[in-house]
Amino acid sequence: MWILGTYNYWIFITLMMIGLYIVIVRGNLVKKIIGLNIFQSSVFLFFISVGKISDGTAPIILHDGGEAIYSNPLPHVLILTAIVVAVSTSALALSLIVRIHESYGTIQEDLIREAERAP
Amino acid sequence: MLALVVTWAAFAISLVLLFQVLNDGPIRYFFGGWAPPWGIEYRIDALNGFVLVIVGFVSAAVLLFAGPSVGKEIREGHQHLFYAMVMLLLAGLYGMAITGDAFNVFVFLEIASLASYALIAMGKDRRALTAAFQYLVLGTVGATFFLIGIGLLYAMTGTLNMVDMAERIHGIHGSRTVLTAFAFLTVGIALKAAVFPMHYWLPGAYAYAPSVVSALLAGTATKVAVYLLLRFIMIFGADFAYVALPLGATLTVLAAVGILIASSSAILQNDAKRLLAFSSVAHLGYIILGIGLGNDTGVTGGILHMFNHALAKGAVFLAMGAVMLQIGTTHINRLQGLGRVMPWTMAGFTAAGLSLIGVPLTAGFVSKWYIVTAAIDRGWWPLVLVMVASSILAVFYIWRIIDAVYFSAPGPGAENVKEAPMTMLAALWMLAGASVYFGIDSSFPASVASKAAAIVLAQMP
Amino acid sequence: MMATEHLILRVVAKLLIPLILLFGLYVQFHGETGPGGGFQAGVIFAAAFILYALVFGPENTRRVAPEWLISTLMAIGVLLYFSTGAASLLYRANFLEYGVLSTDFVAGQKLGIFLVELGVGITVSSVMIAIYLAFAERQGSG
Amino acid sequence: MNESWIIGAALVTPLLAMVGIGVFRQRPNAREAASLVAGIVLFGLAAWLVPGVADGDRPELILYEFLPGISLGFRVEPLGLGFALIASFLWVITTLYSIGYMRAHNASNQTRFYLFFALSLGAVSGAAFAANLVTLYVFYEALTLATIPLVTHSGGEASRRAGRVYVGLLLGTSLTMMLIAIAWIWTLTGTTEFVAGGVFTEGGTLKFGITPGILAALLVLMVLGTGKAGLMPFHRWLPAAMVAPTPVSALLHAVAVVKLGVFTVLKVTIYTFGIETLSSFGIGRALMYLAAFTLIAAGIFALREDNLKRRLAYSTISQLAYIVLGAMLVTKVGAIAGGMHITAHAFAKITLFFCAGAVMVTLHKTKVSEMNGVGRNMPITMTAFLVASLSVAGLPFTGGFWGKWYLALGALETDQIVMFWVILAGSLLSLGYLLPPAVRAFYGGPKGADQPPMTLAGEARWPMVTAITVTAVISVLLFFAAEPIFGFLDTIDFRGR
Repeated sequence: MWILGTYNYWIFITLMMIGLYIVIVRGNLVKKIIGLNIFQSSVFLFFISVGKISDGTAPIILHDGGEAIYSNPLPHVLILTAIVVAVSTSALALSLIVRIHESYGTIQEDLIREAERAP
Repeated sequence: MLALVVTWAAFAISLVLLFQVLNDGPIRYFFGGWAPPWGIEYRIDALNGFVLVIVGFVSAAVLLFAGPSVGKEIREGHQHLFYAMVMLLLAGLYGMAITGDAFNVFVFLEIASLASYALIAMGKDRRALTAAFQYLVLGTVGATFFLIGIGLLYAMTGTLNMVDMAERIHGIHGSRTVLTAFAFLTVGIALKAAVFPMHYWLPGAYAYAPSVVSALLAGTATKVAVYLLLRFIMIFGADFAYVALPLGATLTVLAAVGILIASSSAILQNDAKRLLAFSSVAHLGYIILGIGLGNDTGVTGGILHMFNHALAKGAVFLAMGAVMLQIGTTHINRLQGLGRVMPWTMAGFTAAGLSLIGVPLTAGFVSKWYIVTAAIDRGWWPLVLVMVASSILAVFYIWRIIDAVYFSAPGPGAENVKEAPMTMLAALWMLAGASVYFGIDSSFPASVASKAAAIVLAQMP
Repeated sequence: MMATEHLILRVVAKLLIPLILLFGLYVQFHGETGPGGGFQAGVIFAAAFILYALVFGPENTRRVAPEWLISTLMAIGVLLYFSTGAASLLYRANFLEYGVLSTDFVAGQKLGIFLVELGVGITVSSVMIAIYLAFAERQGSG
Repeated sequence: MNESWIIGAALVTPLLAMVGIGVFRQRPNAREAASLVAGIVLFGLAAWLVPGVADGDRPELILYEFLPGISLGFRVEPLGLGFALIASFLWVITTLYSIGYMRAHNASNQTRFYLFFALSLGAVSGAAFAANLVTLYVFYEALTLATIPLVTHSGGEASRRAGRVYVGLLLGTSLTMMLIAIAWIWTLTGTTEFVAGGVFTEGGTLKFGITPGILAALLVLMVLGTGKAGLMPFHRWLPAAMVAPTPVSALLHAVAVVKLGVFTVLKVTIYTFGIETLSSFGIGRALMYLAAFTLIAAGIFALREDNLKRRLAYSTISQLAYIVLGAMLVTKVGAIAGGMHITAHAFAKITLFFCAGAVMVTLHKTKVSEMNGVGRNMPITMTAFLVASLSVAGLPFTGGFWGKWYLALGALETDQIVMFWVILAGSLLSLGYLLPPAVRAFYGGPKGADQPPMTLAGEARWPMVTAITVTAVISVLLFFAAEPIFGFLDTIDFRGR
């Protein structure tokens, strides 16, 4: 049963490996970035899922002053920051790709390498 | 201009901070008045105080240098962006060094990395783009690994404050999660610090980036990454890292192989900046070697070499920047005869180059001495051989440039080349002079480094 | 040229955009008492602009959000954040210790969080818009 | 110590000379005067120390802590003082000589030449007075670096290649083996000081758990790491360095650099390892044979070499091997003989180089085969050449005699009969390669049509002739001054106190 009980770990690992695979294998730079995003998202998912407590609510003091079970907010905060970072990374990467496309006329890694060797 | 003032101010502040730390012990600063472990804490001790000074000194010199060089190598409309990026990079580096909060480290790490990707991409050569892209992919993977490590640590200890973490982690050393966290952190940081064999991104990035950026990154970015490695060794406890886990052995083997391979590759390069980039990988190997040795002298040597190498490598890259400004290339064959037309630049290069080789009376010798004696002390003779073999290789690759610069007839058009502007020379000599000065009197950096090493190894049995 | 095509898209977009903006503002100002905050709000706010740009083209969007305005807003957001933090320095407290901004500690904290989140929101939304427009316009020009 | 300021002054003088040379770069006369004055001052300072040191004084100057536990310090003892005396005296003479040489040659960058010359001398005096291995090492490397611009002074492809060999071999040996040896000694014993009787023994037994094997390894690393001593297979830099201007070859490659090499060997043998330690464990045998081999092989190379300066270079290698041999005999007599040979050979070899340079400047001849009839043209020069040749070979009534005499005695004393014969054979060889140029110069007539007719240029300029005469005369005088020199070197602290 422990395999099912830790299903979030399995999803995390699968996604992570898919992401890394894409980063390594794909020659298209845009696809590489997509792979990188999947890779990062898997980590984000993992931490969000770890922070979740079943039946927990948002960590806000209730008006009646009663106690409530709430999910740990810290992972959310951290991952929110990490997402922002990931977005900026993607933006930067895409802009690099645009400029690579402008100067090489291609975004295929092997073609770029060829163009580099040619002159 | 504003950027220059800011960097100098930051340098001055970091010096003041370091001396204060040396006199009064660690300084702590609570953000938003929240005491740890809830709030974010900034904490400065001898170790990161020293790192701050390194970053401050190198950046102060580099920014002094930047004006004419940036004018030549960066497109007209992009110069203000360039300075903004440099400031962002420095903010990230300072932040990484100063913060006492593990997640904060990640944020600053990414800030610094994003800024450096952008800076590298500003290089004139179109290969700068692909180099930056490569760095971006690897850097992001590294940072994400780092994030995983921090997350796991948080899951185990329930805190992000580094001091707190170090305390709480003590009881749960054996746990598999902690081991995993350690592995992820080490790999992530190693990617950032370009530890062999994860140095793949570095030569391209340094070679095609604008010279100012090469100098800045070589002097600061990788050093801060190495600092992180030390910091996390502290968190896990030196006894855990060195004794329970084979961190020392792993690092030293990697470092030794890296030193040899990178030095040999350096000899084969035809572009001076690329050559120096490979030499950077080799010297990071020295630093890691010192840390991996895990004894007092070794870690002191490693930390000291961070400082000395930052000075020397910063200086040689600045010299190459001056060359770039005057002749527009750094291909070794085009450097011929420059010793005659740019005597001051090349003298600075030579002084710093000697420090890279590790000739006595330069700073490089002092740290090499520490590391070699540490290796002999541990009885790890192969490492001693690696160290000296790499000195020989260093003689070869530095001499290749010196040979071209001084002993070759000037190529066509060399008569029109002029000496670099005064401010650039001043910056260059600030670094080169320091690397000679601290070779003659090493007491200041050495004493700080040994204090820092004592902190790192505090829990060593 | 787009005037006659994609009629449905244009109508739906026109309907949706105010709602998105409103939702963005809600998330923004709800930040200190419920789920929400500057990051999310900024992104939602920017999404409205991006939708507009997608449907009506970047040229039209630039009329609403010219480059000077966007870059100024980026800087203003960050400055707002920092000056809030620095303001507490003036009260001899630590950076960002904004309980001291008002006579009442809790009120001061509310004020501080509000200002900080506002700064974050402004910056994030303008940055997002800037990124999108930079890409879109680049493609257009070649 | 009240005399420690002299050491400081001796170190500062060459630096001041550099400043003077730099200031007067536009006025050659003042520039060279600065160089001369500095040489004289340096010699005077060294001479001032002599009486005290002979009485057993050991003035010290500790500057500051260079590495933890290791200070940059200086201590004067007879061997180093003798070395400093020779070097500074010959600096004066060589400056005199180079005034004539460089001007006759219209050499370029003369200021740079004098500048680095002074720097080299600074390095030599620092090394001569060094109180510990690290200080010695620092100045050893400084000398290497300071001489590179001098070796490659003339520029061009040949200089470039010579520079590569020079840097590669000298830095290559010292950065590896010598550094390892020093660092190893430091980690083993916790000291790098030069101590009378060596640092490894206490009451005749080895300390710190050192085995004779380690000691032997250290000695080999140390001696081979001293590339400047020119032991084979690390000798090639010396012939390569002959592309330098003659004054450089004369002072640096007959005196300063190579002598620093053998001085280092002697110094570590006496003060780090200790003569008694080495002899009681029988260490040094292998290196002794290597030295003997170098001695003979270099002599044979010299016989086959036609270029006069390169022939002299091989002769230097051969003679250096004598000194290393003396040190590796590990007896007191051997070490003293080494010291005496340093002195005698310095004067004789510098004379030879001066003569070669004079011939080159006035008659533009650089080969032995072209020397026919030179003696009739330049009688003083060639007479000096002959005298110096005899001194190098070690014939009686020249200074070179005593060094070889005591060496041979040392070899007999330690029952090294083979070494005794090697020493004699080396002398014969040196007669074989040094007499032909002299004989040709006086008796060889112009033969064959390929010899251009002799132009009657006469002697070289007066500064050069003066320099040659002085050194040649001293070469002879040294024969009669053997007693005080032996006595002075005898005050070296061979055994621990």
